[in-house]
Formats: sequence, C-alpha cells, structure tokens
Amino acid sequence: MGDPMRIRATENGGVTEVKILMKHDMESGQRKDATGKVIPAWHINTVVAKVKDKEVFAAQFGPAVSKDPFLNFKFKGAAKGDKLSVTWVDNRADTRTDEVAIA
Amino acid sequence: MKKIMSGGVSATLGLGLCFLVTSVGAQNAPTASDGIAKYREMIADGNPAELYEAEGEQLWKKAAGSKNATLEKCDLGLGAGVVKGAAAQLPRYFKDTNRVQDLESRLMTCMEVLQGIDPKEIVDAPFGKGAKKAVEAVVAYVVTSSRDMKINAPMKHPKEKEMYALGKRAFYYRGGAMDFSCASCHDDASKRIRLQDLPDLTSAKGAALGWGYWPAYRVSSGEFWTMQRRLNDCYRQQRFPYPNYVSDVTIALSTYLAANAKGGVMHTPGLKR
Amino acid sequence: MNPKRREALRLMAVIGLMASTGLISQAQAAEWNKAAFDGKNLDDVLKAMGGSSAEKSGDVSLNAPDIAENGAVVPVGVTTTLKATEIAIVVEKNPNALAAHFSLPAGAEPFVTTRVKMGQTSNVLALVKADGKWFVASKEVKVTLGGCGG
Amino acid sequence: MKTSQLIFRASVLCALGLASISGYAQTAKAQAAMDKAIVASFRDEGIISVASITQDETQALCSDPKMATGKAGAKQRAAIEAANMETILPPYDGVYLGDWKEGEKVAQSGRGATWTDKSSAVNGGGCYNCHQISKAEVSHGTIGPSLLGYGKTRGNSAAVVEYTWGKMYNAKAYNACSAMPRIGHFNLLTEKQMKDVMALLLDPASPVNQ
Repeated sequence: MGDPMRIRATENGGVTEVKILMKHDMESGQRKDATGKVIPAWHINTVVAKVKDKEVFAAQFGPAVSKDPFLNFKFKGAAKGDKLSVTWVDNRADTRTDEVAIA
Repeated sequence: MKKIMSGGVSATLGLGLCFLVTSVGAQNAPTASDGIAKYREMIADGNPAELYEAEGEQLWKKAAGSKNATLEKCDLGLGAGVVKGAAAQLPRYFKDTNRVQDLESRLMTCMEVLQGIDPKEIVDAPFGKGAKKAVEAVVAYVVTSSRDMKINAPMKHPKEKEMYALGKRAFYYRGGAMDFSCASCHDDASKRIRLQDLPDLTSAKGAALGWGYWPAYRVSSGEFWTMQRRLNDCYRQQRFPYPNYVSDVTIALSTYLAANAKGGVMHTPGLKR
Repeated sequence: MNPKRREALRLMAVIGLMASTGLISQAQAAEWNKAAFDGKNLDDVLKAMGGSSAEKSGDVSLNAPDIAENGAVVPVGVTTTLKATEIAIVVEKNPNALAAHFSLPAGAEPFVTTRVKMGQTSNVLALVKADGKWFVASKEVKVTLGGCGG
Repeated sequence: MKTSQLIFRASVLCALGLASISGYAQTAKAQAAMDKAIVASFRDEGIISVASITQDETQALCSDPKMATGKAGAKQRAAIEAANMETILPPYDGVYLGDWKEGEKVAQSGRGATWTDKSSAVNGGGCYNCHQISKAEVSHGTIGPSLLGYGKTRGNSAAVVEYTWGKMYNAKAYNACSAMPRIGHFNLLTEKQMKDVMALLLDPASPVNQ
C-alpha cells in the first residue's frame, strides 16, 4: 500500500479547487542502475477523484509525470463538508485511497 | 510539426545535478533569468516536502526503538516536547550533552536516549535510506513547525561562540584540487553558477536566503534534503573529502549560517532546483 | 513461460481481483490507455486516443515556463474556453510522447496543472478534446544545465 | 608529489619566512589548531582523501579574508604569485592550440574529481559554471569574467597565447587568491583538454570569436 497523499480541497463560489500531492517514485524506465541495468518503469497509471461516489475528475499518468506527482484541478457541484476521495493505482497494482472534507 | 523522437531521456533523469546538456538558442541573460523566475514561481505551489512532513509527524508520535518510546518528550531546546519554533532557534548549546547541536544531531540524541536507537545506525546509513530516512522525515516535520518564524539561534553560551568561530574559519577554508572554500561562491551577492544565483552567506540578507530555505525538497533529486545533506553535497562539489554526519565542521557551519541569518524568516521547508 | 509474461499475468490477476473485490473500480483497472502512452509521436498518441489530427487553436492555453531549471520537474497547466471532455499533455522529444491524460466528467472545469519530466529542450503540447475533435496549443520549453559539479 | 610542487612549496616557505613576522604568526597558530579540527571532521571517500585538503601555502594564506585581499597580505600574495609562476609548464610539444569543438565539450562539463567519481572518469573543465564563453549558451555563471570574444579582442600573439595557457595552468600565478582552480598545476585537465579549451578561446573559427 502506498504512502498517504496530501489533498487540499476548497470550495469558493460553487467551484471546488483540488490540489493533490502523491508520494510515488514515478520511475521512468529510462534510468540505469550502477551496474548498467535498466531500472524498470514504475509509475502511477490512474488517479480518480470522486464526491459521493460520483467521478469528478480522472487522470492517466505515463512515466513522464514527475516524481511525487502534483495535480491541480477544479470542478463544480460540491459543497463545503462534502467528502472528496482520491484513489491512485500504479502499474504494479499498488493503490492508495485518501479522503478529505471540502473546506 | 516535428514527429521525430530523437534521443532518450538521460540515464540520470531526476537524479544528477548536471544531468542535461542542452543547446539553448541565442538569448540574453536577463530573459533567461526571467524564465527561471517564472519556473520557480510555478513550482512553488505544492511542495512535496509536505509528504515528508506528514510522515515525520507520525514518526514523532510513534513508539519505536528498543525502549519502545515516542519522541514526544524530546527537548529540542525549548523544553521537552516543544516542537513549535524549535528549529528557528537551532543550533544551540545543550547542557545534557555539553555540546552545540543542530537539529539532526539533537534528534539523534533524543532517539538514543528516549528510544534506544543506536546513533551509529543513523550515521552509517546513506542519505534517504534506513535509519537516516526516519531522522529526515522528522526534520521535515520539525522545520515546518517553525515556518514564518524569525531565525533566532541564541549565540550566548561560550560553546556557541566557539562553534561560530570554527564555522567561520571552515567557511573560508580553501583546500583540495580546486582550491575552493564555501566563500569561493558565497561571499558576493552578485554572482551566479550557471543560472543559479548565489547568496552571499556572510551577509544577514544572503544568509537568510540560504538558512531560511533549507531544509528543502530538491526537484533535481526528487528528495527532501536536510541541512546536513545540503552541506554534504556542497563539500562534494567543492571536491572536498566526505564530511562525517553531524561532525563538528557541519554543525559549526550551520551555527555560522544561522547566526548570520538572525532576524531573517524561516521559509522551511523550501523547494529548490 | 517467460518470467516477464508470468509477471504480467500475475499483475493482471491481481488487478482483476482488486477490481472484483471492489478495492478499485472496474473502470480504473481497465482505463489506462497503454497504446497512447506507448506512442512515439503526436500522431501515434492521437490515433490511440481515437483522433486523427489536432487543429491549432487560440482557445487552448498552455501555461509552462520558457526555461526549466531542471527537466525532472516542469510545471504544465492547461486551460481552455472550449467545452473540453478530455485534456492531454504531450512532450514531443520524450521517448514516450504522452505524459498525462485527463478525463473531465460533467461539472469538471476545463483546467488542470501537473508536472512532467523532460529529457531535453522540446515543444510541449496541450491537447484538448471538445465536440469530439482534438485541438492543440504548443510551446517550447528550454531545459538548462544547472549547478556545478555533477 | 610532483617535483614542481616540491619546488613550489620550498620557494613559498622562503618568501613567507621573510614576510610573516608580527601579528600574523600568532593568529596563524590559533588558525592551525582550528584547521586541524576542520580536517578531523572528514573521512576518506572514493577518490578523495582527507589528506587532499591539507593546505599548501597558497590555500592557507587565501583562507584568511584579511590576507586574501587588501594591503595586509600584499607581500605574501606577491611571493605566492611568484612561486606559482614557477610551476607553469608549456605544452610538451610546444603546440598550444587544439580543437575548439572538443574544447566546448570540456568547457560544458562540470563533472569529475568528486568522491562519487571514479578515478578513470574524465574531468570536465566546468568553465561555464563561472564564465560566459559562447553566445549560444545562456546557462553560464558570472563568478569569473565573460570570455565572449576572447581571441577576437586580444588577437593570438605569442604573448597572448602564453598568458592564456599560464592563466589556465595556474591562475594563482597572476592573482594569488583567485577563485579559479589551478587546472594544469593540479592535473584537473589533460594537456590535450587544455589545448582544446585554448582553441575555444583563441581560434578565430571558434563561436567565442564570432
């Protein structure tokens, strides 16, 4: 299981802005170790954000997304106090879900 | 539109300091500096150091070591268990160890005394790994708790003054195959290496620009770097030998920097290239 | 059986199990567009995303720095006045061109910011799908050599 | 230690013997104790030994900000410059200029000579870290002067060529406490690499002189 995310979600005038930091190495698959062997790609594949079980935003990442990914997006239709849940899944089928109340 | 994907991502992508050699078109320096300023502004939002801070806060409260104790009674200089503001007043003299300590050496003392963790394990572990990794996360937590506070290392005890003098001497100490000292790059505010501006660490303003923004998350390595690690890599690039973890010279340099930066603001943890 | 294939099958089994036990949604298990992320250039990527060409559009705005001090972290933001249903970020000279793809369900604002790695100075493309068509804006981001030592 | 370094140390010691009477000797003792404490904080790692930061006379003098600039250290600095001048050796075959294209690569690379480098690693010159050199490279430092148009403004008379070689070989021969490394003196670059950098600066075809 992955490490916790940091999620900030703030509602203002009907629009909720979300900022997420995910802890992940996002190994590109392009790097070599000290012995010259390619370090296999290891990265988050998908990120899904939901409010009340309804998807509000979804992302697919390739190996070129930076280490410890940052994601910032906005959506309408949620209220302060609603729970926003974010789930990522990586290419080794590791996953992590965290939840935050919209402020 | 170009369709040719030439070359591969450098083997050291995300790791090395100077990992890319790229030809950039003819352009004058001010434009380049403006571009860099925008880049820094854009990455300022969302510092991954927060991920380390969250982990560090958990570790602070989690029982560990042979004594199965937490760090909650650790005295960082403002009394047992006081984290808020503590980093802004380090390094300082501690009576129980009769030494001037920086944050990392003090955390090692707490881990040894309270938790029964062997300091040697911490010293011997590489940066970002093993027992050192835990210290680094706790550092992220502690320095975040001094954010926006005034830098105010005491500098009253004779041993603090002694460390300051040693730090100053170390700052100007030239040696090795390139004759470099810290001062070679850091005693003039108008200079830069490549496109990186170099703060004058001998002045209050410049020292605050350095001390006030470290420890930091480094995007070039994708890791959170403590002050010990920052100094370690300075010495590596200076072509000096390896400074021992929490050795006198590293604590002395931190003492010198913190004292010079007095009155400046803690922006820790920073976000650096 | 070759070990790579065995590993792949094991992973598929694990992901399948996670999906069937509700740990992750079926959609999330199936949704990663491998063909698009394997694409070597814009055409490959567009094809894998169900398009054929992308029209240059002033309604797509790409926010990226002129110069990145470090190619490991290059901030890229995309916004548009179009009714976007999908957004994608492409780095032309990366070995795999597509960096990230975003799905915008009803209610999502046409806005996203993330950070990508760049192996070298390259054009960065913001792709926006609206009314079933792809639109594009591009900008060159220079990746510089920094610091001393190495 | 190379013979040149031995001669160098001996001559500096003689020069300093005359100059260092008064207060300097006293503080020197206290500083020596501190220097010992500094060196004790390091360990050997990779290709870099703790012994490598034992100071020579140039480094020792220039570690004192008061002596490194201003009147107080003028005499000692002159002695140190003279001693460093003695170490400069011309190219083995008398040819000073190599290939500017190779020189550009040397100038770009800042690698080598750290504890994470192997002894077999090729050092870079790290020139762009501190100097502007060609217009095409905007990522250049400003610790050293701009070298843009170096050959174009100076020409390449024998005097200019020899001065440039000497400055690169041992910058402390011209300015005792210069920030520039003593590239030839400490073998930081090979003779061929130095010639290639010479060409980068002086060859009329080099982008530096366009």
